[in-house]
Amino acid sequence: MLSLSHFLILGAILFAISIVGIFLNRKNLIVLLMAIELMLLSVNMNFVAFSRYMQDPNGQLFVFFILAVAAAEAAVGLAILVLLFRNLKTIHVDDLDSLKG
Amino acid sequence: MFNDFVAPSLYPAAPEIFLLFMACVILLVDLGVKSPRRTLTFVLTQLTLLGCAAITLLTSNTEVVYTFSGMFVDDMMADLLKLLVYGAVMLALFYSREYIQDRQAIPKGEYFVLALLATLGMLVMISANHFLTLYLGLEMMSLSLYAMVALNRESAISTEAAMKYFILGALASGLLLYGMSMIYGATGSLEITEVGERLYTYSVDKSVLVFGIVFLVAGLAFKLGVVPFHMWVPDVYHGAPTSVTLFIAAAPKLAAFAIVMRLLVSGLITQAADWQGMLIVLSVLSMGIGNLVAIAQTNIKRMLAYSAISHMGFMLLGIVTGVVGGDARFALNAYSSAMFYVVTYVLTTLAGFGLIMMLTRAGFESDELDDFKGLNKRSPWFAAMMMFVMLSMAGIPFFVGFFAKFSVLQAVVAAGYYWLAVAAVLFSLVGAFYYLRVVKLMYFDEPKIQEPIEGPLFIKVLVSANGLAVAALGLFPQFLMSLCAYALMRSLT
Amino acid sequence: MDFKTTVFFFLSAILIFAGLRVITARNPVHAVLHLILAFFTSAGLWLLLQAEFLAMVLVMVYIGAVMVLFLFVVMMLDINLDQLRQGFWKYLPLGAVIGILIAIEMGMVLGSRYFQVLDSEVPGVAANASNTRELGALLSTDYVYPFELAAVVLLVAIVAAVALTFRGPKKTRYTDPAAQIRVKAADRVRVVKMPVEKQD
Amino acid sequence: MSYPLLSLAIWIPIFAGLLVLATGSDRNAPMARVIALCGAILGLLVTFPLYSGFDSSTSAMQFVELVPWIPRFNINYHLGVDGISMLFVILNSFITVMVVLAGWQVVENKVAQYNAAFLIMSGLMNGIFSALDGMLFYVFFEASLIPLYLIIGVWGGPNRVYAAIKFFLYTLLGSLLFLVALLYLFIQSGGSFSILDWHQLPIAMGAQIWIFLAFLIAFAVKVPMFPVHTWLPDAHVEAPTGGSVVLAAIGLKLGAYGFLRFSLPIAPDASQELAGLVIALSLIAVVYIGFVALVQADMKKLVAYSSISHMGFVTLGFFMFSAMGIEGALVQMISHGFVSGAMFLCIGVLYDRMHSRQIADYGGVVNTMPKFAAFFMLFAMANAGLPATSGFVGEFMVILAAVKFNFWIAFAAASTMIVGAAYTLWMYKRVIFGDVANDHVRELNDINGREFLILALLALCVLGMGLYPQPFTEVMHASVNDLLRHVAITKIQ
Amino acid sequence: MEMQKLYLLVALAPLFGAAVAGLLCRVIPRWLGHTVTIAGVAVSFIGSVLVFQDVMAGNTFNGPVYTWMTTGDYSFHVGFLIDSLTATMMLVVTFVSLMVHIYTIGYMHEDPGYNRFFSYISLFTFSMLMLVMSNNFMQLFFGWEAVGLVSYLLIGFWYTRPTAIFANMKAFLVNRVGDFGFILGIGLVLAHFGSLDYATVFAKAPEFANTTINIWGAADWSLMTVVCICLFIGAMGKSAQVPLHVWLPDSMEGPTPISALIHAATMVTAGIFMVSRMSPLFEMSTTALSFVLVIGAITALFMGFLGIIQNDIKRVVAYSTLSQLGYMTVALGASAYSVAVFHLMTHAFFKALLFLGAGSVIIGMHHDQDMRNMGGLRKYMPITWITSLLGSLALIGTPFFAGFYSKDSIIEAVAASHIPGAGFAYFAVLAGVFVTAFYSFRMYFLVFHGEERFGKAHHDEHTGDHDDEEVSHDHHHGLAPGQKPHESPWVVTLPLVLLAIPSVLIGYVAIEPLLYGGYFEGVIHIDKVAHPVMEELAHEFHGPLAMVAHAFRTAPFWLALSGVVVAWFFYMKRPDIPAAIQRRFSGLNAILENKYFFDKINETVFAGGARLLGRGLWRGGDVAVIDGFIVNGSAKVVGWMAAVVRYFQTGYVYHYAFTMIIGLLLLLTLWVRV
Repeated sequence: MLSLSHFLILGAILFAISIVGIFLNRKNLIVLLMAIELMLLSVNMNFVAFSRYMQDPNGQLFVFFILAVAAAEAAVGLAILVLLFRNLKTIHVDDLDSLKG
Repeated sequence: MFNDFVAPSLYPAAPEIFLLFMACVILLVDLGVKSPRRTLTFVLTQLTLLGCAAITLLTSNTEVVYTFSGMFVDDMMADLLKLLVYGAVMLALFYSREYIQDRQAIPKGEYFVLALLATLGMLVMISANHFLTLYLGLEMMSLSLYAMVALNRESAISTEAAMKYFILGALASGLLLYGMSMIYGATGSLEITEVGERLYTYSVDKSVLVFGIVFLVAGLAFKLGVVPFHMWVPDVYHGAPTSVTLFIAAAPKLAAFAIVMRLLVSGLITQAADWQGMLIVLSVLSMGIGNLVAIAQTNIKRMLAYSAISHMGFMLLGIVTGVVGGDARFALNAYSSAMFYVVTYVLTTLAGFGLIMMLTRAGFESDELDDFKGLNKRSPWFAAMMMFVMLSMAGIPFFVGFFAKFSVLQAVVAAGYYWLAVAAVLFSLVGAFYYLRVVKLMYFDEPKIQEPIEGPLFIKVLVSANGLAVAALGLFPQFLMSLCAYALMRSLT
Repeated sequence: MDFKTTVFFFLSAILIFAGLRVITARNPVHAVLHLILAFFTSAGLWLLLQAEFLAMVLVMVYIGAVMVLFLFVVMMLDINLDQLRQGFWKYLPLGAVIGILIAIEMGMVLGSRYFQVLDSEVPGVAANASNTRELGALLSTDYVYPFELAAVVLLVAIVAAVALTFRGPKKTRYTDPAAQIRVKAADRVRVVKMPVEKQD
Repeated sequence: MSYPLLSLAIWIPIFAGLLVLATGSDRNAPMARVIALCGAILGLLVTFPLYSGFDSSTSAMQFVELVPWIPRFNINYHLGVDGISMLFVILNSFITVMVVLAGWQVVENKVAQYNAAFLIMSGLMNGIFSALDGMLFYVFFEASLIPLYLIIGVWGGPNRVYAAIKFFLYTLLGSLLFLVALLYLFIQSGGSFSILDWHQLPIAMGAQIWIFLAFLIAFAVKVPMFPVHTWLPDAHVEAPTGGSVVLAAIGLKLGAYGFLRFSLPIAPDASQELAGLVIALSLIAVVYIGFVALVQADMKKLVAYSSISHMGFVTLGFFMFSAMGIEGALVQMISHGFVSGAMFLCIGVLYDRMHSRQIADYGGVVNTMPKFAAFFMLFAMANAGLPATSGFVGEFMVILAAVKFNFWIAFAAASTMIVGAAYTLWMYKRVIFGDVANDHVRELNDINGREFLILALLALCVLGMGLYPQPFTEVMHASVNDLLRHVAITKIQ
Repeated sequence: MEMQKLYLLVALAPLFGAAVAGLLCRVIPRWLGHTVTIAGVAVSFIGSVLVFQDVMAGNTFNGPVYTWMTTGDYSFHVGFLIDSLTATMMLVVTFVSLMVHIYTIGYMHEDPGYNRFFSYISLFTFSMLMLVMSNNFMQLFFGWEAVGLVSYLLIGFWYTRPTAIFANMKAFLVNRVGDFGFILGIGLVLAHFGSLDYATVFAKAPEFANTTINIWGAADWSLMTVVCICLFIGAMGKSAQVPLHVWLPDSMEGPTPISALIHAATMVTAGIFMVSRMSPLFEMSTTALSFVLVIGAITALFMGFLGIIQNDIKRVVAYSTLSQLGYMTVALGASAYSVAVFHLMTHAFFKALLFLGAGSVIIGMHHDQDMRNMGGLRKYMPITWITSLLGSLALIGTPFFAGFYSKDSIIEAVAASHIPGAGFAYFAVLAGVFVTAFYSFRMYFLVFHGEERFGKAHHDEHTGDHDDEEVSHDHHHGLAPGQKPHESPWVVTLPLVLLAIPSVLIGYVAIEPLLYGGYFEGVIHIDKVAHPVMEELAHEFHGPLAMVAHAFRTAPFWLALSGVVVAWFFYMKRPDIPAAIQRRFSGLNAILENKYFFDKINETVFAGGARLLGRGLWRGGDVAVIDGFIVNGSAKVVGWMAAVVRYFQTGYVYHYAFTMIIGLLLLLTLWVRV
């Protein structure tokens, strides 16, 4: 029987995957951005599930906005990425280490 | 479905509306401005903020007003914080003017527009009474800031800083959203005040709630820049163009304070025992690590970043002492002290970065600590101003930073957290060391360069006024203190 | 296990697999494609939850716009694929442990719990009820403010993206007075020292 | 009361200092000096009515001024003096005049800032002695660190940075814990910062102990007591003459004064309980430091250690809880103000000529500077506690009180008669007596009129107080007796 | 004139002189300097005579001048107690001081510090008068320290001489050791009696006869014993009793007039005066008296021995002074306070005379003080010779001379005393008679008789008694070859003559009234039951003449005579014998030449030990532990931690994210309860 927890745990797993992704990926910034998308997906999963189970459309609307914002975010992120590539000629995560300490 | 809908009152949101309208106007006007100084854009921007301030003042009333189906709240706290945000942004832009002028890579028009949009984001955050508006405001501000950090397009470190800021910021947003989803799941509501009421009225699954709170706190902690969610702060402060650092260091703290208040106090006050505990850990860690690592810095922007971390940690002390053993008697005192702390911190940090920017020249960043060597010889007046700032940050009387620390500490002591107070003062002792080192560099060392400080008189006056305000508020803190207390009292009932 | 549950597990499995591939793929293009797959399956799951509108939006907005943008950027930037996996295996154990820890911790909270609302089946929805209509109504009434804000956020994204990446018309030549003032003699004139030639 | 004398005593020097800062530069240094001197003298003159108008029959606070300062926290601008504090206000104002005079020709670098720092510090210190509000006290207490930090750091010796920062952090450490204790009292007393209210506040034993310890750390650092004394020799050695004078003459008194104003009356039971600890530390200071002073090769360090030893007498006197002990300690404080100030001035006179403070660099100074040698002899003898000089009176009283208290404590304390004489005279012998040691000494000029005036004034004070201390002690009686009565009554309820 | 004003005048007149001469020492001419100071002291002397007459007429005074300070329940006054003891001391002090003032005109006339010197000795006179006129312990202590200060200044008068400035510091510090005990004694008095006024304390003293206090361990000590011993430690310092005597021989580095005034006649007797003044207290503790007696006896005998081997003329007199102070102390210990005061007085005259005589010789010898360079001076300096002879005779106790009466009385008193230690003391004082006579006449013969050794090459002054100090040659130039000494000017000889008169006569005149005539009635208290010494003495006393007659039948006379004879034999008849003895008993000689190693012990154990301790505490305690370990150590730890934490800020974004995740996990683990 399909319960709310199924969806929530699925969200949690996605969340965990995205976190592992952010940690594991040391080479490609784009993958980092994608991991973040994955994380948002897990959040969305939660909201939709809650919304449905509570019969409350607000959650779904929230998801709608998250999607909108995520798109904006992706745009800005990719813009920065492009700029970075222009300046550094690389998008390796490891190369972003001139600021430290 | 539509029957019960009444058109929302736009009146409380007038400043935001005006700001958005003007932002769009400026965006368009800027297209026509050919002058590289973009004086028109600049003036319009400042006028916009001034107009917002006027509107906020005019529309301010002592009642708490909700609009947009309860998504927007306008109370005294919001009004006060908004006014301060306008002030902080105006000052930051004034200080930035020459700096960005000297840096060709920065697109001037977009700079001002993004600043305005970030300001709008802050206003939305301040007035948010709904998870969604809060999130949208946050993103509006954050996205603008990410862009602003990278705005010096030719600077590799700026871009690097922006990238890091973006990735970590997005991660933090994710955490915050995850937390919101859990709270939503636990309470069934997304409206903050309603969440509070539901928690008050119904019994709610504790562990899911706390689970959500953890994520919420993590997200907020990132925005405040407290340990261990602080890692972006030094890099961003350091990498961003100084004018943007100034911008990030000042007004967003006010907005961050506002969302902490909205989320944790307005929404989750019943769970205070949980989030207070978390914040205590974060606060102590922040004060410790912030102050410690600041000692080892050679770049003043970086140093101030760590200093900011420790200050935010200290500010949290005010927030964690609001509810003691379920007794919210001290809440007003505690929160208003935290608010006072943030406000004074913003004021001080503005003066500090303003001074740093006065020292920069075209093609020369004056952000190493060694650049401050012998400042007293070059300009006793500005050395004194910088000293005011440093001593204020160190919490030495008669500067406003002392009273900020004082008011927070008294809240901590009132709440009975004596060990916390002792830890706080010990960490500020460590902190005093690096602030003093700046004073030492300015006063005790010989200058590397002899040039006097140059800059438009107006800016000099402004920086001086800012520095003197740090001292004057230290002599007469009563007004601001009671203003914060009053605003919170009218808002938190 | 009823049909819905079977579908759920099927889609979940794909989703998780796709998610893992996103973060482990050697080639970023593959990662993007797996992400698209993940979104697709998610959309399927949402349909299972009778959130048709969002499922549509996800496919159209996300896959149609955002993912394409990603793909575009990935392809635009010239990435050296060989180095992408360096250090991956080294950090995998730690990453995996952290990930599993988080998953377990979250799962323990979320799995063992029955929320006040729920349990059992997805609540039934009246046949004539339209998810889209419901959301649309809200969006244009209660959510008018966030709606505007979302628009502003997108505006921000546009301004930001343009400000960051637009390099201006290539051919414009205008003199920067500031640059002219700042210029020093040393930049313009190079004094070359020449050895005096011997004159016989 | 017609004039706010205490306010005048505080603010005249401060405003004079600001005036000096505003008008002075190194180009017109004489003007800065004259303004500074006028300010200092005016500041001194307004303190005279404090003595002449003092009613020595009462222990109540006199010349009281009470204006709300920060009503939000019930902090008042509450001034007043009693028999304990009144003399210190005068002493401080007097020393300021001396210091301004002492730096007259010597300081040529940043004259205005130098004089301003001293004047401002003078005002702040007057504030410390006359504050009746805990927070006001604290604010003055901490703020007075800043000028001295700058004085040491800017005009100090080669290792000045280390010394200045050590000084600042050491004292800040103490005062921060003090702040926590003040806040505790504020909360416990139901929101009052009035020191006089706190005197009446019942506190449980455990809390008293903690409060006492917090006070102890703050004041022990300032006094300084063993083992937190090591900042003092460094600070003294590196400070310019004026800085050493003020530090020794007034700075050290702040801590001791704090014991009387805070520790004893607020935590009387804890004071009784922990008196043994304080006495033990005091005796260590007297004996241990005496021996350490014996082997110093640097004159200033020697006098600095001797100051620690003498201040050991002060704390010893306080914690025997007898009128003679406390009054003796107070007399010792005032006397030490004159004597140590004079000693540092004497060393300064030599340093100005030879630019060395090493004893080994001198010898036979009397041959070339007989007048100076005579003054130095007088002050050295006073430092060694010779009767008919002020140095004797306090020592005598404390030893007598100690004999009554416990013979062996007196025995240990009285050993300073030997050791104190030994280090002082040995230094005197090596510096002043003997044949002219080297060509530098041969070329020395005797003191000029200005130096003569300073030393003569101090000599008059030293002798006058030694021959007729009654005017000094008679004003203390009522207050000291009241204090003792207070200490005798338990506050545990 | 009102007597109280006179008292003030007596005290302040020298102070005025001192102030004028001292503050204006570079301004005023020499004649004005000595005139004003001598006038001051003369006024003081005349006043003292008047006061003495007044006291003789039965008028005593005890009252405050002003309240010095009040504190708690106590008040301290500056005040005068004028009684017979005070009056006697005033007379002695002002008379000897006047003589020394006059003498100084001659002695110091070449010295650049002329006015300064006069200022000092006048200041000394003032201080001494304050000491003796005091009616309370505090003022006593004032005077006590003030004379110490002037002594310090005067010993170091020639401040360029390393020996002088070493000696004066030593003098001050050793005196401080005494004062240390003294002030504890005063403290005990105040603590138990509640006042420092003599009258009050003495009146209350009997109440505390059986009071005990716990000082150390389980044993309770009699309060009076502790008080008296503490006070006496003060006296030991000032009156140079073993082991605090070490400063006095070195103090001879000062100009001779002050050796006469301060280090012979007046200041060093302050201890004797003080104990006499405190007789009501000392009488209550036989233990303390025994202590006094034994210390005095040791000093009397062993310091005399040292006089034998000295070659410096002043040092001989100095050791003689030590020995005589021992006699006085013995008298105190035997409860014969009046005898002690009596000897104090006679000693003041003849010892001042001897010193001034020695000074006159030194002038004649052009500041050569080594007796081995003298001899046969009788011809050249007749007045000095005859007065010195009279002084020596008085010193050794020749019948009829002043010293005889006082010294014999002491010996008798000791003989009559039965307190513990009296037997040893009796032996010591008897033996001391011989020793005194021996070294006195050794000096006398070496200086005034025999071969004329001056004008020759100097002895090597770096051998023998100058082991611990470097002799500066500035003031020791001596006579040039062929040059003859000549008699000193009248300002030098007049005081000699004037001092010789009382040295001869005062004993005969004063013994009866002073010791047996109730002169000190009500001033010196004696517990007649416990210490009946004076009773017995009075019983045996039948007038000064009878005493002389009796003397020829007693040991002291014959011992003195044999001392003189032996001295004559050794130094006139067979000058080779002393050298032979020196060789024969080289070990003993070494002990004597090293002055029983007191200086060595002080130098190494106390001075060296203190420096070692100081250095150890400083380097080990302050620098290493507190500063190095705790202060800088914690700074280092903070710095190290900063570096470590900073190291975690790697710059890698995945580390940053990782940190955030760890933080999240931490919060989850800590707060989420399933």
